[in-house]
Amino acid sequence: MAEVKAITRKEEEVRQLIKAEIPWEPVGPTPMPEIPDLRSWDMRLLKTYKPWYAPFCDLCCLCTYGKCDLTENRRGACGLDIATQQARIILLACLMGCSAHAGHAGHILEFLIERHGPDKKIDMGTFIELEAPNIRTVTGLKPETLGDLKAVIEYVYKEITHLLDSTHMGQEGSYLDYESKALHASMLDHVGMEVADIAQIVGFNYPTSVAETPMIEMGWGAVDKSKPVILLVGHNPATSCTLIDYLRDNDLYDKVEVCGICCTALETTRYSDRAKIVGPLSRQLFFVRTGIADVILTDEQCIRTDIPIEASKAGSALIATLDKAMYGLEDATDWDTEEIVKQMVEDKKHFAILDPEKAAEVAAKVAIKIAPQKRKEWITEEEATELAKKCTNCDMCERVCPNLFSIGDGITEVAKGNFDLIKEQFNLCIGCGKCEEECPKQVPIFKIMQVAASKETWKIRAGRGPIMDTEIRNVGAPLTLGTIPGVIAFVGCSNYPDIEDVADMVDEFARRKYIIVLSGCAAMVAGMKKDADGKTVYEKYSPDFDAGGVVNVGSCVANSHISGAGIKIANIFASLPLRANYEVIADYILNRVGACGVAWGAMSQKAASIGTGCNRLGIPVILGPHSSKYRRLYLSRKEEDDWRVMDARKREIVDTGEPSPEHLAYVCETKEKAMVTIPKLCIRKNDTPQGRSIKLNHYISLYKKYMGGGLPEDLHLFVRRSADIPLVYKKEVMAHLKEIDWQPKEPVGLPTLIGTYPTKVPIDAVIH
Amino acid sequence: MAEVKAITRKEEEVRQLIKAEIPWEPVGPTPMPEIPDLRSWDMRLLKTYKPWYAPFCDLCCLCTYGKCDLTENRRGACGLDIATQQARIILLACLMGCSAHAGHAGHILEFLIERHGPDKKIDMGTFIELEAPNIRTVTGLKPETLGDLKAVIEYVYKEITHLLDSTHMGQEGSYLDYESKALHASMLDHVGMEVADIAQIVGFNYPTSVAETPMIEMGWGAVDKSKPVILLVGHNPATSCTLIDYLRDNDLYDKVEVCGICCTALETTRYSDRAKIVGPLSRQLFFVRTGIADVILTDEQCIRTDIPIEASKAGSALIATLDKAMYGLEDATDWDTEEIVKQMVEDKKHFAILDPEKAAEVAAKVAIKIAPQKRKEWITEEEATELAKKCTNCDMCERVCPNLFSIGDGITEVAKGNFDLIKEQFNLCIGCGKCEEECPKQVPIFKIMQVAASKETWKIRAGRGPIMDTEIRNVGAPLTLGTIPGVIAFVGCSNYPDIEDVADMVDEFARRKYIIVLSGCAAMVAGMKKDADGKTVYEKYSPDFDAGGVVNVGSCVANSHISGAGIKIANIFASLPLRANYEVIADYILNRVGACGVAWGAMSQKAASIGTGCNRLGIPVILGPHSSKYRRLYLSRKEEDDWRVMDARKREIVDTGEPSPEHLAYVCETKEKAMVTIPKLCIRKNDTPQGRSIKLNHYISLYKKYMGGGLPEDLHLFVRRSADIPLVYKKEVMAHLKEIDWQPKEPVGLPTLIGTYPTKVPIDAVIH
Amino acid sequence: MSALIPFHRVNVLTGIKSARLIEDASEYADLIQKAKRPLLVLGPRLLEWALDGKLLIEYALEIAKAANIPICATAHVKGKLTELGVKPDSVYDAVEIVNALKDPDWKGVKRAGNHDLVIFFGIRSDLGEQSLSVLKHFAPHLKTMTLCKFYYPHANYSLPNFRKDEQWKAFLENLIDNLKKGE
Amino acid sequence: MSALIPFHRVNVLTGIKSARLIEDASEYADLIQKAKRPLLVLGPRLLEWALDGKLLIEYALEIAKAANIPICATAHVKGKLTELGVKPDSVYDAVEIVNALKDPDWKGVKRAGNHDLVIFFGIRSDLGEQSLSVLKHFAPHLKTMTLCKFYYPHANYSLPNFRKDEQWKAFLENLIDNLKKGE
Ligand code: SF4
Ligand code: SF4
Ligand code: SF4
Ligand code: SF4
Ligand code: SF4
Ligand code: SF4
Ligand code: SF4
Ligand code: SF4
Repeated sequence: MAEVKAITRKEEEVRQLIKAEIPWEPVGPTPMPEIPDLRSWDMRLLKTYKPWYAPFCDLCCLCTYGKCDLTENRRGACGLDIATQQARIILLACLMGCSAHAGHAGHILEFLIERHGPDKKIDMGTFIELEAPNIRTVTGLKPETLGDLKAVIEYVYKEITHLLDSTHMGQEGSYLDYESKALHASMLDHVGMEVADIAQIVGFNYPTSVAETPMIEMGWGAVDKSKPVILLVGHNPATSCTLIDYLRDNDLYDKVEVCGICCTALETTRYSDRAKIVGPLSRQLFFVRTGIADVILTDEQCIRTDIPIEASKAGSALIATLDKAMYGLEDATDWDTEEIVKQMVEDKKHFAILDPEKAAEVAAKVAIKIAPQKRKEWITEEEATELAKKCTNCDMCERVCPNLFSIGDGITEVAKGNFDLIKEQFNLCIGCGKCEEECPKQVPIFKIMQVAASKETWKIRAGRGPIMDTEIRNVGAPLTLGTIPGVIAFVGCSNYPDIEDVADMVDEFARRKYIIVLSGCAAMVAGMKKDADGKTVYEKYSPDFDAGGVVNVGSCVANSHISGAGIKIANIFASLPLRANYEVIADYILNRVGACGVAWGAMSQKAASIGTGCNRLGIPVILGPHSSKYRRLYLSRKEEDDWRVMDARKREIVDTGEPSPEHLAYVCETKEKAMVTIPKLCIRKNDTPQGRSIKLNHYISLYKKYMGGGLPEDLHLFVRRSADIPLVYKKEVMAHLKEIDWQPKEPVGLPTLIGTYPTKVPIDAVIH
Repeated sequence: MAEVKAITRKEEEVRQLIKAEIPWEPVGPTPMPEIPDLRSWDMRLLKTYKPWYAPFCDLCCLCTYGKCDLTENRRGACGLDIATQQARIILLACLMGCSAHAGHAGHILEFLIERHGPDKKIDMGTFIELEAPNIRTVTGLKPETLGDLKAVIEYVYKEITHLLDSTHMGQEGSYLDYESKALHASMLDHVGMEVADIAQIVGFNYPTSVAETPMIEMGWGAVDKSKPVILLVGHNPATSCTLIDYLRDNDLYDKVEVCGICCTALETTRYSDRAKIVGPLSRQLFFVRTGIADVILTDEQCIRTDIPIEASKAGSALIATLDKAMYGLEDATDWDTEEIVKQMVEDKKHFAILDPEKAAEVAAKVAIKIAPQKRKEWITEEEATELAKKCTNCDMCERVCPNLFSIGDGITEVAKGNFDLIKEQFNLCIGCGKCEEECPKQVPIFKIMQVAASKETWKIRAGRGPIMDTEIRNVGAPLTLGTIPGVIAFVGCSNYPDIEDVADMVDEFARRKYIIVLSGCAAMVAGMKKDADGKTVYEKYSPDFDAGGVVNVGSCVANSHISGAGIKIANIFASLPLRANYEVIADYILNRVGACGVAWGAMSQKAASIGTGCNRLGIPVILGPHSSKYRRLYLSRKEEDDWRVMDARKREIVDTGEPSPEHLAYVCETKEKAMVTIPKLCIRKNDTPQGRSIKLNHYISLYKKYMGGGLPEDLHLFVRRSADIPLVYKKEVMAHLKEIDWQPKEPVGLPTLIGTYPTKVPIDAVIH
Repeated sequence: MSALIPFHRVNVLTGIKSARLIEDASEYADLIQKAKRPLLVLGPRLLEWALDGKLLIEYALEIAKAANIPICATAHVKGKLTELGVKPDSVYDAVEIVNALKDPDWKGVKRAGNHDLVIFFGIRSDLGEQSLSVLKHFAPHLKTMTLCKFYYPHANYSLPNFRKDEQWKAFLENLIDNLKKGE
Repeated sequence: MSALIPFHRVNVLTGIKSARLIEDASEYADLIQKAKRPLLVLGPRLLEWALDGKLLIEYALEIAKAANIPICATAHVKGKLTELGVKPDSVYDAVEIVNALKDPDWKGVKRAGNHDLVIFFGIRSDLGEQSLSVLKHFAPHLKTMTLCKFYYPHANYSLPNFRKDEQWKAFLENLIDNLKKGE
């Protein structure tokens, strides 16, 4: 029996922080939730979607009691078992990811408050009233100014500290609780990302409330190397946008080429459509080694740690602009500008300059001075063939390749004058440089790759930030009914099995009228393939958040707009209050919004936290094959698990037997398998018969296309009544169902997990 | 040339946070410092005390590009090299440590503000005006209320996030910068600890401004098992102090025995001198397995992760009282008390109860109900001998023992009726349980150990919190002159080579009139040995912070009072302003305060951050042999390194050739070696001839005692003029110096590193 | 391996338990034939790799046939099998089949009880190794074996890193012969 | 060891580079005699361990003498040496000597140049293994060897885990004989 308690000082303080008195919605049960507050939701998720652990190592090496051997049910010297250790590492990874975005958010917010003051209004444009779905849902605050965002990010800082605390040797002893904490950290990641992107949109005046953002030139060939070239690497636009301003103000923008790799590129092109995108992280080392950049500006995250060495080798000047990554460089922030320029040009020194204005000015001046001294020639096929002849096809490069292929085979072909294989392989290459490092013959593999790497240029639509409320209103009904078969989000890093996979998947599903959203490196590579007409998916499909639309939301931090779109559907379309009402919203999305994330090239800790944050919100995520190295998935077993839900209308628990969505975090080995898994993970218990038959139509037709015919083995689990069966396959499906003695079931009126586990949320709360 | 800058919004905000307008001291150069602000100090330290890396593994496994082989100068797929990866892990460890204390501080502060309100005044008693030396020095704020502490801990949260950010794959590429960040994290750890302990002293009304705190009974034999027994495990006194209140208020304190392990024990005995201390972390599993505890209350940090399993096996009830460690238990915080009690007693269920009052009440009620059902018998020698006969002396227990000894040999002797060896071995045992887990014969090693473990009880002086200002005033001069030869702090975890080592070292140096301070597990074990008269060091020596005094400051978070004492000397004795003046204070301590930390049993991540925090403040730390598993030390090379300092009076750089202090983080393999290293690390360039001769006297005499005669090899480096030579050894030393052609040198008037590296601090700042 | 584990386990380099390396096809055949309920898990690399023009999937099917081992087709392997006129006994992804195998009470693809020997063939080596890790740590009730030309530390039995494809080919042919003989 | 490294290095279980296990005393003797500037680092366990009543420190001194190897006494070993009438060539702690050895330009204990072979004997095995790790990673200019009865993965050359003290004793005596012969 629950006891009635007086409001505590702490609750009072939270109410103040979130301005509880402003009555835009009633304050829900979990304002600024702490570790225990959403734990029962997590435990419910983890009951169906059990953690699947693939230890990367037999040991724990995290304290001086160790190393501890954790094989064969052994426990560490602190009592820990192998599953708990995996979960602890996952929590650490999610915290590293979450703190990367929170650190970014905190920094950019500080920078923009410096510029605009804390009272700068948050205005996301005409069509976006629900400006901050994650922040509102998680914290209960409706942020109105940059200053409000600060209260939010401080809440994130605090939770990060408490969560990190729990990874200390000898505390948490349950993998389930570590998973709950990882889910908490990752939910906070979406909050941090949202803070960052809202601040950037407001502070840099990025376009917002518009779908048709400019087309940006992309590809290393798009960089005009006849001009001085400044390369931006990383995630934080403070310096890059300041640089654009500097060039504009000093009439230099015609004379200097600005290009970027990773998310800073995406950010910068939201600020200036004349900046170029070189490509994703996997092109970083390749491009740096070409020496085309005269000056490299690094900020934070996804920067190679050897960039000072590589820059020096390539004759490029380097400026580290953020304290996160200073590379041991001298901090020249307080130096005289001309003195820095002089030492950079004459002594070829690299510096850290933490003042964006100074960094921008120095970068421009140095680039203009250095450029004329640099020769920027691409290798010819003849030269490449000559260089390739050193290769003995010894296998060493294959043995160290994280993508497990033999660039040595490609090099061997080049030596014969055949460039076909290496061109294919360039698409597999994640650009890590291990092969060249290991090569006993010092074959200059990256240089040779220049002939393989297409100098072609592509178009990508500039990131546009949040989905508009108006769009949500349009698609809400078809999506929850299932007649738009799903929203598919392609996100994350560039550790691809094949870089072209993403474009292929986007094309397949956009054609089938799914809604496609993209961010980060995935948004880039989706544009790096052309169809027969020479068009990329950005040119081929509409930019609207609607059936068959292809929407680039922006950089990594714009991932918050993808989770945000799910929340908006629950709020705007289904009229569920979201304020501090996370559990209800997540339950709605899990059971009723056919959305699926695809992090095909997931590599970093941020990818771990972004994905895990989607999971807590009820959005399943598909990962590429290497992602089993994250050590943990969330899998159900469709035939063994409990698929009962509450029918909120009838108030009774119904055994649906329907594994929808089947998994929360899943690895597919091949693109083909992903093509079949994506439509399945878009199925929801809420689908109308019409919606379900559309979804099953895609599932079956994709299955036939990629799995060689027949019907999916688990099809019967998703057919409730014959009305669910797509017309074209009616006969085949009916015959199959009869064979296996399938029995029809009643669809659930209003499916929810609320009521199936101990929670303070009443069933009424899910009814809109 | 530095440019003059207008004050920024950010600076303005910091000035507000630290109440810059209150003019208790001028605001120094680094209020609430961020990552870059003390970096040049770090780089200066790291120039002399270079990181020494002992990789624990050849690989990095932190992202899905890996695992990466980092041997033989290979770089990871992100560009990382092995040194940088070690430094990154060290930063992670320091952050885990720092966040554990900051999390503790944040929680206890919230709890106490709930109880007393944010305006509760900070009053540390009559003799302590400088209430928060770390906070004042680092942040520039003089905290006056509990509410002020909140601003401090929020600053720590923010910095933790930014630091953790930098561990994300592919950012920081310099081990030096990672070390600088680890030093930053660890400085913040001392701030967090200080927040926690000040809050506790104020909020629980712990004794303060008094040296002669009560003597506490210690040892597992001290626990009266005829009563219901409640065992407290962990670090956070919220529930334990509430429990004491509950027992007192309900007239139960006579009827229920309260005892603790780890720091919660130390905390609780500051609140009630009737509580018992069972022992350090290394006795946790042993004591739990005896089944003497009827109820176990866990809070946070240093709790075995298998405690729910072990508690069940021993028939003890378990309540997890903090969200950091919930063990997958059902959260009964909102349940009816009687219902919880019922399920715990009847169904033997464990619960999480996050409300301290409820947890306390439930614990008392359950203990009283359970106790009569439990048999609490200790094993007899005969039974032990019988059980030991199963042992085949197969070696497996030795192979898994983290302390590398063969408990199997001890067991074999027991089987013969001989208990001598196992008694010795009990002192080596860190209580991890690996041996018993691995034993193929299922020998109940811990049960057998009951006959080895002395049921003797010892006395320990209750922790007293900060050193008094008055004491500092008394010892300031003799300490900085060197006539009190040093302050030695024994701190940290219980991963001892031999548990008696600490008592031996304390005794040796207290007798020699060093000042001894202790905290945490080290404070406990110092009291776990008696001299011929049956006295522990707490009974033998004065409790004053003065020559020959032995001072227990308290639990782990009281370590901040040890660093704080160093700061107080600089401020109170040397009149250096401390407000936001970290660099000057650290420089003072490094060059002029003969202090040395000894973390002989260092094990956890907190030990890493506490030690590293001392290092940034200029205090060297000696670690036990297993501590090379932390992967990093800070070592100089006395003959090769640069020992130049600025003579601030003469304003010239002087080459002293004197390696004082020689190392910042050092591992000694044996107690004997530590006995010789401690006095050496107390030598400072500032010593007067008289002080130096006293220090050298101890160095030589300890060398002769523990190194078998002769003179230290490096003695000549520490003799500046003949006046430095201790009288008793004059002849021998002079002969030796002559032989090696030693030349006298002028002592430095006012040694400082300021002026030897780029810093904004002017030399004037170090002159008081 | 065990010779290379230091006496004091805390000093282990990394990894305690690693696969027995087997180069002799008859030993493999014995192990397979001793198993009561083996399972052959086929990965998509079998559709790409060939030895002298013969796709690896064909070797896999011959092995399955020779020893009457049920098949699990992962990823999009089923398509090719259909083409070859083979109906796999089960279709699961690598992570799914491993997830099922973890459960000692699982009925197995033949509904005759969980398998006691699981043979991996043709899975991307990183995913394969991670999948084997799951079973090594969480499925003490079964043994694992690999047929790819790489050493897999997390398996119970693994082939060596064959330097030459001929060695691999010889091994596979030998294995098939041995299994046929054993019938 | 190298047979046990998987083809794709990302799948490595154990570390990549681990000690060559040597059981033959003459091989050890050869390696020592081939070294130009060997160094013998003695740890405090030599003062505790005995084989048939003879302290290990005595074996150590015999080895040093037989091959004319300079000695570094760590921890409090010097005391015992003094007692035995031996003046060590240098006195450094394990971490200090390793710190010096890392530096290729260090002059060595004989001031004749850095050592090319460093033999560890009698250091606590965890500290020993960590010290060897430092040298393995940061001192490519020298080789390391151990004489304790444990396998040390981070060394270049190591003894196996001797099951019986007699084996160890035989090895050490053999080694001394071989070294003497080699003179
Ligand atoms: S967990 Fe990673 S770093 Fe630790 S031993 Fe294993 S592979 Fe090495
Ligand atoms: S944290 Fe636990 S499992 Fe890990 S090394 Fe330390 S004692 Fe072993
Ligand atoms: S490592 Fe070098 S030589 Fe060997 S196959 Fe690769 S490119 Fe050719
Ligand atoms: S750079 Fe490309 S080819 Fe070379 S190892 Fe890395 S992924 Fe493989
Ligand atoms: S998508 Fe991944 S790799 Fe690309 S920039 Fe973002 S975090 Fe980095
Ligand atoms: S963080 Fe770098 S070194 Fe570590 S696994 Fe990833 S790519 Fe390799
Ligand atoms: S493992 Fe067991 S049987 Fe073997 S020596 Fe140790 S106590 Fe005896
Ligand atoms: S419990 Fe004691 S004897 Fe047993 S393995 Fe641990 S430290 Fe060694």
